[in-house]
Order: sequence, then C-alpha cells, then structure tokens
Amino acid sequence: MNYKELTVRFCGIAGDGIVSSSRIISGACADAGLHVMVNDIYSAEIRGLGKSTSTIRFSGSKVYSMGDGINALVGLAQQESIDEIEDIREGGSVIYDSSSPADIPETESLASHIPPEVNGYGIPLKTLANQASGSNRGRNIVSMGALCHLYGLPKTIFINQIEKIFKRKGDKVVESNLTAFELGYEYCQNQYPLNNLFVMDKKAKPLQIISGNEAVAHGAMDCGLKFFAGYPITPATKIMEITAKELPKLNGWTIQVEDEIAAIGAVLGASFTGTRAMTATAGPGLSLMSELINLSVMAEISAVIVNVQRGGPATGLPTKVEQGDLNISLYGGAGDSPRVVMAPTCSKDCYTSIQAAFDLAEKYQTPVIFLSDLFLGQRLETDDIKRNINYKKSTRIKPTRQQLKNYQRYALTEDGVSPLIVPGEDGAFYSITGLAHNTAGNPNFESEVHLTMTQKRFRKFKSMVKDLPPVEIIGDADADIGIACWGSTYGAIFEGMQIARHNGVKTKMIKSIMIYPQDEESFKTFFASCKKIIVFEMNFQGQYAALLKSTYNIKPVEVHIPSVDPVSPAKIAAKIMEVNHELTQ
Amino acid sequence: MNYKELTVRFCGIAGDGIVSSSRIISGACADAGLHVMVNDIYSAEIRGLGKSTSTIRFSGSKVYSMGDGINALVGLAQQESIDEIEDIREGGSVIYDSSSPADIPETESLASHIPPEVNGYGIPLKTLANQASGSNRGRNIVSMGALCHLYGLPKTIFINQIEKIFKRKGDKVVESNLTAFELGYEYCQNQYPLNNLFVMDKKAKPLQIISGNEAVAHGAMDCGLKFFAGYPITPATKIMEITAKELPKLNGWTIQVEDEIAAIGAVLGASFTGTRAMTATAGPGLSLMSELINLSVMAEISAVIVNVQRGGPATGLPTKVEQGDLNISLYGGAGDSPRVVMAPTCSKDCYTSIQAAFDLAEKYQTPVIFLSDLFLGQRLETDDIKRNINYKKSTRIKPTRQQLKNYQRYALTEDGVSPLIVPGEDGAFYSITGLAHNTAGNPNFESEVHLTMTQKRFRKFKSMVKDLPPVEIIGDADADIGIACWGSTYGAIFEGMQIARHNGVKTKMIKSIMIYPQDEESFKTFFASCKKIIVFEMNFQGQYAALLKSTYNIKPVEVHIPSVDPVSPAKIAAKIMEVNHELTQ
Amino acid sequence: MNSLNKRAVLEGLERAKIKNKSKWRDILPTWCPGCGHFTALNGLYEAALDLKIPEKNFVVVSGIGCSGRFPFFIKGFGFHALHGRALPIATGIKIANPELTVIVVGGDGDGVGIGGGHFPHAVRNNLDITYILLDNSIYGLTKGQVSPTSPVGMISGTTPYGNIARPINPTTLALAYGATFVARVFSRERQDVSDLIKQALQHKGFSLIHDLSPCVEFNRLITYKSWNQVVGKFPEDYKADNRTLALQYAESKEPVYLGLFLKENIPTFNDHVKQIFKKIDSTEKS
Amino acid sequence: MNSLNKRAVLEGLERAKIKNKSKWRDILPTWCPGCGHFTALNGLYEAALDLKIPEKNFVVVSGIGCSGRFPFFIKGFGFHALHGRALPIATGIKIANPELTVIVVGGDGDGVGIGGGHFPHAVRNNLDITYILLDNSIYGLTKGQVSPTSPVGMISGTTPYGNIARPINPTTLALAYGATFVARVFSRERQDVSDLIKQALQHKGFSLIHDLSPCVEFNRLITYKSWNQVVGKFPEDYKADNRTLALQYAESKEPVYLGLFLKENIPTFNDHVKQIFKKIDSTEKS
Ligand SMILES: Cc1ncc(C[n+]2csc(CCOP(=O)(O)OP(=O)(O)O)c2C)c(N)n1
Ligand SMILES: Cc1ncc(C[n+]2csc(CCOP(=O)(O)OP(=O)(O)O)c2C)c(N)n1
Ligand code: SF4
Ligand code: SF4
Ligand SMILES: [Mg+2]
Ligand SMILES: [Mg+2]
Repeated sequence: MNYKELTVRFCGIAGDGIVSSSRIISGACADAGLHVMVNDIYSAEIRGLGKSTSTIRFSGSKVYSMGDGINALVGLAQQESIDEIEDIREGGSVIYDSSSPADIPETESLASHIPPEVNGYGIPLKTLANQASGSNRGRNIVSMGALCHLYGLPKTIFINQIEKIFKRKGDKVVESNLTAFELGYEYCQNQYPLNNLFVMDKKAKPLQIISGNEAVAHGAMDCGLKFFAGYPITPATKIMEITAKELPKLNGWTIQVEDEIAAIGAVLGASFTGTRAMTATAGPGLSLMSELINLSVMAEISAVIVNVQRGGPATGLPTKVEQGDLNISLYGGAGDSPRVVMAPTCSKDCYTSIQAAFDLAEKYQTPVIFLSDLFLGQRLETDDIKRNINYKKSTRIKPTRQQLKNYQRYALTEDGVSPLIVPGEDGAFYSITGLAHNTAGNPNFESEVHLTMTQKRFRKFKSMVKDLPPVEIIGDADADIGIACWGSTYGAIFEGMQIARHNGVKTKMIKSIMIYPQDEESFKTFFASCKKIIVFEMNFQGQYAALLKSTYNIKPVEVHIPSVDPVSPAKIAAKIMEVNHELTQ
Repeated sequence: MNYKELTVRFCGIAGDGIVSSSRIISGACADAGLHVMVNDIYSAEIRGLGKSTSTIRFSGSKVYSMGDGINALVGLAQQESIDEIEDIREGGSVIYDSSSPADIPETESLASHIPPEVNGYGIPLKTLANQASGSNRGRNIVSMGALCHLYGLPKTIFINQIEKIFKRKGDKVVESNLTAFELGYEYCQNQYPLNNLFVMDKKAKPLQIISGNEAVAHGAMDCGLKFFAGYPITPATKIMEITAKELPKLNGWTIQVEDEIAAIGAVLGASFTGTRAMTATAGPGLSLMSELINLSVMAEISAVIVNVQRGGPATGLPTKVEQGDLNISLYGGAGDSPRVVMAPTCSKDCYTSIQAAFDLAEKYQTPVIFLSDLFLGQRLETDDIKRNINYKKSTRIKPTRQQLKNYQRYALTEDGVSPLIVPGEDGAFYSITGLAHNTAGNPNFESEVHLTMTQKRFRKFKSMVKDLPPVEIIGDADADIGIACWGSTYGAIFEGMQIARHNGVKTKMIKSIMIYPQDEESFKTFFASCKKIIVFEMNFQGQYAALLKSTYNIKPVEVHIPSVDPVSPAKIAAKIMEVNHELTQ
Repeated sequence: MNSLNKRAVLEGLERAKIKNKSKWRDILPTWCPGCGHFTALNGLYEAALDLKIPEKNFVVVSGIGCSGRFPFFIKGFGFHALHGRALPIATGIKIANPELTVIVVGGDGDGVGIGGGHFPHAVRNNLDITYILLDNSIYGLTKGQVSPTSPVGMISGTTPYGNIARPINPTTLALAYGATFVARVFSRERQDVSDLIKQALQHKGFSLIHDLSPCVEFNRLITYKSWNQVVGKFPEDYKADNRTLALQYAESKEPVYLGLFLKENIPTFNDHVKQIFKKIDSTEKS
Repeated sequence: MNSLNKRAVLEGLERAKIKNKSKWRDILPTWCPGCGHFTALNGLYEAALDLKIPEKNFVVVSGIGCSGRFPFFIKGFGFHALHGRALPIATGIKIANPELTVIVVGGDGDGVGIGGGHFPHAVRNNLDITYILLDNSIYGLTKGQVSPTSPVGMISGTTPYGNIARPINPTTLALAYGATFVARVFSRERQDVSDLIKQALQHKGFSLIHDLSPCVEFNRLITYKSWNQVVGKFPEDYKADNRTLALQYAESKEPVYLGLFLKENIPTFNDHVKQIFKKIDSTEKS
C-alpha cells in the first residue's frame, strides 16, 4: 500500500529511548520537508518507571492534529504496549522484540496480542542492539531501521539525523547507532517483503520543528522579554527553563521564586520599571495569582501570564490536557476586573500571538492571560514561523512635556490609556495602588471617581478592538453550520471539518485567538450567517459556549469533551454529521 | 407635619459619639416596636480623625432600604456636615451647635450653609453638654433630646434606652447623660414650636435589631458551627470577632491564622474531621482562597465561605459596598469547578440562609460561597428572626455496614453523594486528594475515570435542586415587567417597585437566595411570563445578568450600579418607569 | 499497574529495606528505587506499630511532591492536600479533633518554598503534630529544579548558570520559630529515623523531623554520598535543652549534626483551649 | 480634606516632631497623631536627603496596613501593593533596574503574617534593598486584632480569651534567614531611627530595619511606655559581625536590644547576575 501520511508510535518505559527515537524520526522528517506533529504521553504515576509513548504523525502536507489511530506501533516494552494495539488502524503494523530467550512468558508477550488484521513484525531488537553496541541500549534504533525499511522510507534522512543527534556524544556513539539502524534495516530486508511505501516529494524544503512552549518562550524573547519570574509546574516549567538559559544572553534575567504569588509579584515589580515581563504557570498557580492579577488590573501594570492548561480542578491531572481554565482566566478576579484573554491554536500561533499579547499588555497597560495547554505546549510541530526580532514594539505611551508638568499617572484619555513614565525617568513621580484612586494615583473612595476610573479601565478594552489579531473565517462561506472553538482543539476540528466535507457536509468556522475582548461585530455577522452553531471545547462545563451565549445571545449545540488524549477529528466529523442530519430533517 | 417614618443622620468625627447616638436611637425605636434600618459610613482615610455618619431610618412598618434622603441632620462636626445637607428632603431640619464662642469662623459654619427650604435649629450643644457633665462629651445626647422634642418622639423610649446603654458605666454616667438629654429637650421646648409629629402605634411589640454579620455568625453557630478560621479584613472581621467570643462557650473554637490561604486550609482540615467549619472574608481574601476552594470541590469537603463584598478590584474600596465578587465566586476556580453560590438579601436571610448553606455544604459535600456585602453585613436592621437552634441538621450520609466492607470514599451514587466516614470513626480509612482519583480516592488519570468523577461532582448540583431554599415571586403576578436582582440590592428594588406601583406601573420580581445552582424551571417560567426583564445589580459589568443570559437565553435590560452608598429606591423606580415607557410605546 | 512495574517497585522497596509491611496499604509507592523517602515511610510504619496508634485515629496530611504521596502508602486516614498547604490543614484537623494523631509530610519545596509562610505559625501555635520534612534539596516531582535548600552554585533546569540564592536550613528555621521538638535525621540511618519519628510522635507539642532524604533521580550534588561525608553525631554530653546552643549546632556545616537538637515541654495549643473551656464552664456555673 | 482634619493631621505631624519637610508629598499622612510610623517616615526623609538620592530613582514599595500608606507621604515613586506582597514586587523591581534605590515598608501583620512566606526568600537572594518593618504588635488598619508579634495572653477582638500563639521576633527571623544587615530601632529614638535607616540604605545587600513602632490607637499592651521599660543598648564592645551572637542578643527579652545586630558584606543578587553576564559575554566573544 502507498502512504502519503503515516502515524508511528513508540511505547516503552524509562530507559527505552522513547523520546530520542521520536526526536530522530521527527527531525528526519522535518529535514526532509515533511510536516510533522509529535505527541508524548507520560504516566504521572511511577517515577522513573512509568510507561511513556511518543506518537509521530508525518505527512507531505500540513498536519493539524494527531489524527485518528496509528499506522505502526513500536513496542519497546512489551506489556505496556499491549494496550496501544487498539489504536492501530487496519493494515497497520506492530514491531516487537523477537529476541530469544524472551524476557517474559509467551502469554504476556506483545506478539501474542496482535489481532489478525494487524501485521506483526518480530525483530530480535535486543540481539541486534547487543550486536551493534554490546548493550540493550540501541533497541530503539534497531526498530527504527526496521520501520524505515517496512515503510520504504528514505534511509539517508535517518542516517543524517542519527549523525546530527549523536555527534556531540562522539564518533563511537554515532558509529554504533548507525550500525544498530543498519542491522534493523537489513534484518527486515531479508525477512519481510515490502508491503508499504511512503510516497514523498523529494524537493520539499526542510521545516522547523517546535513545541508550543518553545514557541512561546522564543516569541516572547524575540519581542523584548527581559524578565521572567516563575515557579515550576507541569506542563509550564519548560518555558522557564528556556528563558533561564536564554535571557541572560540578552541581558535579561529569569528568577525561580518561592511560589506563584511571588512570581506574578516580581513580574509586576519588573513591569513597573518599564521592563517587559512574563510568568508561566498552570491552573493551581493561576489560582494563586488571582489577587495580584487584580492588582495588575487596578494599578494598570502591564503583565503577560502564560497559563499552560492541564486537567483540573485542584491538582487535577498534571499530565493530561484539558481546556478548563477559561472561566478563571476571564472571571477569576474579585470585583469588576477586566483582563485580556488569548488562546493560541498551534505553535505558530504561540510565537506570533505571544508577541501580540505583549503588544496589547504594553500598549494598554493591562494583564494578558495567554491560555496555552499541555497538548499544545508539549507537542512538537513543524510550523512555518517567520522569526520576528524586529517586532515593532507597541510601547507604553510617554507623556508630553506639557503633561509632565502636572503629571497624572491615570490621566483620563479618549482610549483610556494614560501616558506613562517609569521609575528612573525624570520629570515626575507618582505612587500606584490597588486601592481605588484618582487620576493622580492617590487613594480616593468617592463613588463618582470610582465610576470614572472603572469606565476608564473598561474603555481600554473597547479601544483595543482595532489592535486585535483579526478573526479568520475558515471553510465554506455558504455553509449552514458554523463552528466556534478555541485553543488547541482547533487542529482536530479543522481536520474534522475536512472529513465532514469529504462526506458532503459543508461547514465554516470562526477562528479567533482573542477570547476577550473580541471583535464582536465579526462574531455577530458570522453567527447571523449560520443556521446552526456548534461550539467545541475540551472541558465539561462548556466554558467558552457560556461566554458566547451571554455575549451574542446564541443557542449553540455545545460539545464538551473533558480531559482526553488529543481530540479525534473523526469524532468531530461524526458530531458535525449528526448536527447536519438534524438540520436537514 | 405628621410623619410615619423618619430618617435621621448624625455626622461627626471620632469622639463625637456618632455610633453611640445612633445605637441609642435605633435601640429606642426597636424597643418601641418600630422598624429600623441603620447605616454607618466611615471614611477609610484618616485614622481616628475621619468623618463618619450614621443614618437611622425608622418607621411603623417594615423598612427594606435606607430610602431616599434624610429628614434630619445632626451636625456634630460642623464642617464635615456641610456635604450632608444636600441629602435633606424638603422641610427637613438641621440641628447644629450654636454655642458661643463658636469653634470656627462664621463662613465655615454649618448654619451658614443651610438653604431656605430646610429648617435650621441652633442648639448650644457644647454649652449644655458642659452644663450636664462638665465636658463636651455629651453633645450627641443633648442633640438627641432636641431631636426628640422637634419630632414629637416619646421621651420615655429614649430615657429607657439611655439607662440601658449606660448602666454598666455606673449611675453617674447615666445621670449626666439623662441630664444632657433633658437639657436638649427643654432648650428646644422653650425655643422652637412643635412643627413635626411622629405618629406611632403605641402597642407595637419590641423588635430585635441585628446586622447581617451578626446574623451570619449567630445563624451559623445556631446550626452547629464548631470551628472558625479567619484573617481580619474589612468588612468581614466582625463575624470572626463574634465567633471568637461565642464559640468557646459552645465547645467550639475560632482561630485567627496567618492569611486567608491558611484560613480556608484550616476550615477544610476541620471539616475533614466531620466538624462544621466556616471562614469569612472579602474580595482580596477570597482571591487567595481560590486554589483551596478548588481542593474542596475536587476532594468533596464541605465548607462554608462567607464573602462580605466590598468595592473592587484589588484592595479597592474597603469601606464601600459593591456586588462585584459574583464572577469570582462562580468561576474563580481552575478547571471545571462547581460550587454553591448563595446571596442573602437582609439580616433575616443572613440568619436563615447561612443555615441553609450549611445544610447544602454538609449534605452535598461541597463548598458554599455565601455572598453577603458591606452594606448588608454592617447595617443594623429590625428583623423578625425566629431563632432556630434545633435546626434539623442535614448531615453527611454515613455508609451502611455493607458499604463499609469495601469502603469507597467516592462511591458512585444516583445523587452523586457518597456515604462518608471521618477520621476517628471505625471501620475503614481512606485518603483524599486534589488529584483526579477513582472511587477509592486513589490517584487515577484515566479519561473515563475523570469523566465519571466529574459527572459525579456535577450531578450533586442537579440533585440539590430539591433541597434549595425556594424562589419567591413578589409583586403583581400579571405585570409585564419582570425584575431580577440579587443580594442586598433587593430591599431598595422592592421599595422602588412600590414607588413605581404608586405611579401606576406594575412589576414583579423573582427573588432567589440561590445564585448557583438555581431552580431553573421557576426562572424559566418567570422569564417566559415577562414582556420585559430588568436585572439590577451593584457592579459595573452586570455579572448576574451575564449568568442569567447564558443560562436562560434572555435579553434583559441591565442596570449596573457600581459602588455607591445604598442604592436609591427612587432611582430604581425611575428606571422601571423608563422601561415601562418604552414598553408601552 | 502491570506486573513489570509492580516488580520494579517491589524491587525498590526491597532495596529500601522496608520489612515491616503490616502498615502498608495496597497501593505501592510511586517512588524511584533508592529514593530517600522510603526510609521515613518505614520509620513511620515502625513508630505507628510500636505506639499502637489505631488506624482510625491516624491522620497523615501531605503537600504535593514526590514526598506528598506518603498518605497513600500507609494505613490510616490521609489528606493529600495542595502544594505547600499541609500545615494549615493539619491545624484545622488537630484543633477540631484533638484525639487524632496528626502527621504532616512534605518536601523541602513544599515546606520551605511555597508553604514557607505557614511553617512559623504552625510552630508558634505549638500544635501537637509531627512534621516530617523530606529534604532532598531539589524539586523532585517537577523533575529537578533548585529548591530553597539547594546550595549556591547548583546547576538545574531553572538555574543553568548556577543557583544564586543561599540555602535555608529547615532545622534552624524550626528552632528560630520556637519549635518544642527539633530533630534532624538522614535517610541512610534507618534505625535513627525510626527512633526519632517515634519520639516525635510521643512528644506533646510541635515536632519537626528534618530528614535528609536524597533524590536519586535528579540531584547529582546532594546525595547519600555527599551527606555521608559531612554528617556527624552530637557530643556525648549534648543536652537537647538549650535553644541558643541548638541553633549554633543547627548552623554547623561540618559536621552536619544528626539527632535531637531540642526538646522542651510547654502547653500545647489544645492545652490552652482546654484551659479556656474550663474557665468558661466555671464562670457560667458561678 | 477639609481644614479641620488638616489641622488635626498637622498637629499629629507636629507632635511627631517631623521637621524636615522637603521630602513631603502634598498628601498628608493618614496616621493617628502619635503613631510610631511617623518616626520612620521622618528617618527615611532624612536619610534620603543626606544621601542625596534623586527622586526619580527612589522607589518605596509597601504592603497594606497603616504602615502601607508610606509611599504616598514621600517624594519618589511609590508602589502601594497588596497585603503581604511588597517583597516579591521589590524583587522584580530591583532585578529589572538595579539603579533604583528600593525601600520596602510594611507592618508586622503584613511582613510576618500574610507575607511571611516571602521574607526568607528576599533575604536568601540578598537583594540590595532595605526593608523597614513597622512593628506595633497589632493589626492597626483593621482596628486591633493580634498580630504574629503580639504577646501570649493579649486580649483583642479575635482573641477575647487571650492570644495563644507565641510571638515571633522579626529581628531573629532576619538573622536566621541570613540577612546581611539587621538593626532594631524604636520609634521614640528619633535620631537612631534616622541614623540606622541611613546605614541600611548605604549597605549593599538586604537590610532589615525592625522598628518598634507603637500603635497608639489599638494596642494598650505594647506601648511607648512598655518598650521604654525594657529597651537597652548593646555593650560598648559589641561588634555586629557574629551571627550566632547576634541571634542570642536578638532573643533577649530584657533588655530588648536596640541598634545594629549584624552587618556582613557578601555579593548581592545583582552582583551575581553581573558576574554571569560577564562570563556569557566573554564566552560569546571567545
Ligand atoms: C501551586 C502549585 N505550584 C506548583 C506545583 C508543581 N509542583 C508539584 S510538586 C513541586 C515541588 C516538589 O518539590 P518538593 O516539595 O521538594 O518535593 P519532592 O518532590 O522533592 O519530594 C512542584 C513545584 C503544584 N502542584 N502546585
Ligand atoms: C488579602 C488581604 N487580607 C486582609 C486584608 C485586610 N488588612 C488590611 S491591613 C491588615 C493588617 C494590618 O496590620 P499590619 O500589617 O501590622 O499593619 P499596621 O496597620 O499595624 O501598620 C489587614 C489584615 C487585606 N487588605 N488583604
Ligand atoms: S524523583 Fe527523586 S524524590 Fe522523586 S521519587 Fe524519584 S528519587 Fe524520590
Ligand atoms: S491605628 Fe495605630 S498603627 Fe494605625 S495610624 Fe493609628 S496609631 Fe498608627
Ligand atoms: Mg524536594
Ligand atoms: Mg501592625
């Protein structure tokens, strides 16, 4: 059979080299100009022993989600891999270790669980690994050689990648890994006929591969981030680890502080001095930041807060994805507490829209909550990101000399944004406070002053509309079914729409990075043009749907999908078909 | 002129005896069977020096709000009182100090600011006070004597109250205060004709006077509260001060802890042992509790969290009222985090519904956020509260002997509530966690288990509907205009409805202590019966309106009133008239 | 858990030399084989057995971290709370039901980082609880970032150029806060760990067990070996009754003393409460 | 503010003997006449004048409390933050712009109660900031509840039967956390307050000024008079260079020592950062 797209899964436990295998394949594919998406799943349970899988989907054309099912399973840990078999599509394959003597009894082996519609390929992984390096270590590389042959993948891209990745470990390591690869390849060549062929465009240009977390960190640094404060938390820690390494090279700094309260506190302090500052966390940390985010709203201090959502509530599901933190992001502040909420849909979005987040934060002197999630943050993705270090910074507006004379920190203006000087700058000084205050910044509790200042703070969100990343309408303009979604579910829904279209059902979707504020006119126009609206999201309550309902007075079909491994495009399509059926009846 | 209702305001600075004057009048009125509402306003600005006012509204029939304007102003601090003049209704009076020599220049005096339509009554307060006690101290009592005469109020009720209040300070103090009162009374008698007469029912039974904070504290203790942990914060501290004093008499305890995080933590710990536990705070504290409230949701630990709302966001307006914490109460938890939210409308509600709050918390193993506010918490009110110490406690359901055998802490049941034993009880043990978990309580991150347990947690909120305090429909059943409001604004709106009806416009209102969950059927029926819906609330965003819109798909007229001193019934009526005008055009 | 993992975990337990399994729950520890935390678990098993504390009265409260998983591995009631919040929760438990034996377990990050604000207050109240602080000078569960007890210069994911903040010493803190029982133990010294946990449980008042409990997975600097080179015992005549002296010993870097630093008997929080109840009862009667 | 209040406040300032008014903002202090906090305000005025710190570089960060209103009464940039959160905010400010002179002001409740979790970490980092802790052993702004520095037995709104928790000593804490400059002053000793604040501002590293600053409105137990009876000066030969000794003096109840307990010079946080920048620059060049 010929393939234009393949999904491969490695499954094993610590020490099996799951991640490195996955990085080699994905790197090789990206270098060959293939589009790739990689998703790793760790069990949070047994430290250093738990099962982990890495799934790599690659294709000649853009990949938007992890798709449905897998073509090939490489079972490096036999027992752990058994559960994965059910994900294999018809005609797919399992690569398993056939070394003798076997580690485990026949009945517990992976091979004995392979159903007839799936092809099992026994390869003496351990034996060949030992042959190559004198240890069990290279089993993953042997299996990669096998895979390469079984799907007729070009050998050179793997060889190049192995050389590239192991280079810094020395020639010997490169050599033994190449041998392991070769042995796996040869074994298959001799043993199994070539049933499958991956067809690819030889002239495609190399692509870059990047995770959402990396894209966020680099996007932020490329647009002037100079201070990061944070507290470790899965799945956000990676962002801090990148800025810790990279910021000092840019004369910036990253500090790990004692808790998330201190993290947002330090960010507000740094931002007070005019520095672009950020923190990154997940639900439990965001909860702790609530009070200081409110201070950021009230005292109008720019701040970017990245929240990489995991399953909730409470400590919840630290290693599973969910889109459950929309409510707390929008409404988690005491009092009338408006803040910008954004949600990127892919790595590229992460890069570009974290820059947009800084623009909004800085120009409008407001906190921005940037809602990434575990899946988006950790998955690797080829995306065509144009690096933008000359990002035209939208800075905080400075007062004129005239305005400096009797400087009012919170001067009332048409767009609600007050010209700003910061400590270290000459000409005026002021104090800021989380108390209600007058235009000078001094505490004031009169009703009218409070109303005026509240209006000012909300006015910024109206003014902002002209500066928002635009919404996009995707799909068939004449479709009756309109879809809304947010964040990383976008990819699977996009692919679900394609499947539905394939089955004759047209849809369109409104894609908006902005959750609040939104370009309400565009949303109204879009919704008005739909006979039926479906809102998809990865939580139980329908948090986005509730926002849309109260804002646009719509009655959508709500599809709530609480924490799962990546959303299935097939299921999305099925839901679309179902709604269409009701509509056409 | 004859009055059946009067509103009197004392205005002064620290030391002027504003509060004690107000307590004497209100106590006297309540003892005489009059209905009273008292509202104190302190300036938060100058410690020990700031201006404060106390306004007392009393009437032969039930008083639901502070009404509009005042009848009499007693200006104990002259300059401070000038601003208050504008609140005086036509024909009203100002009592001011006419002692000579005067403290302040003529132009700065209160007298010089009294407009022609208001009657000024100069009384040598200082002189008479000195005559009575040898010091300035009794000026407030002198003025009370004056007031008593000027409005033809029965002298005896004041005399009794003065004796009652000063008794514990000794006979001499009682004596000199009685003299001060008498001197004020006599001076007026000699100086001014009797223009006004307060008409009252001599046979009314004495009423009880109580603030919302007191009602909450006593309601909780009367229904089994045994543990309180808190951190001081305006305007909630009073609740803790009461429980600190009273709980030990009931073998319970109150602990002031290091912050609000510790407060809710200790409450969850105490509740874990089966103890009825509570904390009370305001917006900044509630923000800090967000993470542990989520733990309460996830681990299903009963807890009652009283939030006495003040103006926000951030430190905001500590001494002003606002209804801005609805959003954070409903949506302030990361993940899908359902919690009960209730809002009482008056002191009586505070007493009865804090007991309902405990019932829901205990039976359904859930946190309950009880949204009082500064106005409701601090105002004094005569309310006919039936003390209920034999409150039929709805306890946590115990497991049967059968269920104990293989005890599952989070056993799945029809109503979502799992039978519970607590530490110290025999038969089984278990651990609870904020991680996703299975029915045994052990960590588990499988999607299906998470879905099942999420459904269980939300199912409790459906089951709860049968146990909710019922909604009430108030006003004219056949009215076209339907009103929704929540919390302490109720009283002013109720009176606004009366005014509107007086002007020929009928309305009806749905009164619900429950914000979430709600008896949705009743709401739907109510809204369906209205041609126009108005939602009134005391915040800028329209937080309750947003909830109603997304839940009931309605398009109400929203009236947002951010932080003000008590809401004006007249303005409510005006708004109703306006809506009626549009409707009938 | 499938049998392969199960075998590996059992191997870990074996390696940790946990023998007395009668206090085990049916849940197997999730820790890496060799993790220092096993020793305290064993110590608590032994102490609970020796003292015959009934399971219904045995409550273990923990924070989040590898250390935080403790309650699931021992028979009794458990409260796996939030990161840093075990002490306030234990406070509520102990005041609400003084009959319960309350043990708090948490890591260095949990107790001195995010939860550091609660520590002095639990001590000030002299609640009759035992706090076992499992100190591995690293954030284990989040895979190896510096903690408040990590040394200056330590390289970690978030300190690629070396840790700047000076480490804080939990033993010193407890003494400075006024704890009435302060001991430091080392997870390699199995018997001492068990003995001191037992003494701590017997102590009336707030007791700290500061356990040097290496993370074998993420900390390459602070290890069994590195501790082994610096730990030492108190002089024979050391009497654990002088706070100033105890502070001095606590601060010593070489040797790092192991054992009981201080024990002091003053009324506990619940003793005070009982006193007040009595006073109220008598005035109500009079 | 109307003229009556204004007069009263001015009277308060007069009583507080604040003379040097050139650092005043146009906002009058909101404190009660006689409040101890005036003295530190005066001390900071004088130190800032003496050291000629330009207003544009002068940043006062504060928590919430009567003490927290500080920034509004002094010329320079001010950040009136949230209750307990001044130190983390100051951390961000100082790292982001090392040129600024950063002063943190807060109460005993603010710094040792709700904000107590941040205190050790600001110290550990040895940020070059000055922390003025205005200790009146009471929650002033919320009208008189016990604070973490209130004595056992103290009756207050929330402790009608007497405070149970033992007080904590901010001087001791700073020493135990490793602060490099620790001084205790008393608001009655105006000159000493000014002098030590000045020294603290000059110190490179984290400095604590623990100011015994009575609340004349709500604390009837800890007053100018009560302190006056117990305060005392160090012996002539006391050298503020030994942490162990300093801890011992800090814990003394009679006398309660006033003055400089410890001063130590080690690199500040920003010194470390600068070092790392240099290293990176040189490796990038090489
Ligand atoms: C509020 C919050 N922030 C961050 C985390 C992530 N987190 C879990 S455990 C941990 C630190 C663990 O370190 P430690 O307390 O030393 O325990 P160890 O794992 O080393 O035993 C962190 C940061 C969390 N669960 N909650
Ligand atoms: C999160 C939060 N909790 C509580 C409060 C209420 N509050 C304001 S100031 C204060 C304590 C003040 O005491 P302290 O810090 O000692 O300062 P002082 O007024 O005595 O100078 C409290 C509890 C608040 N503002 N924010
Ligand atoms: S990661 Fe470290 S602390 Fe956690 S279980 Fe493994 S060895 Fe123990
Ligand atoms: S209440 Fe106390 S601390 Fe506050 S200003 Fe008055 S004297 Fe000072
Ligand atoms: Mg640790
Ligand atoms: Mg104080």
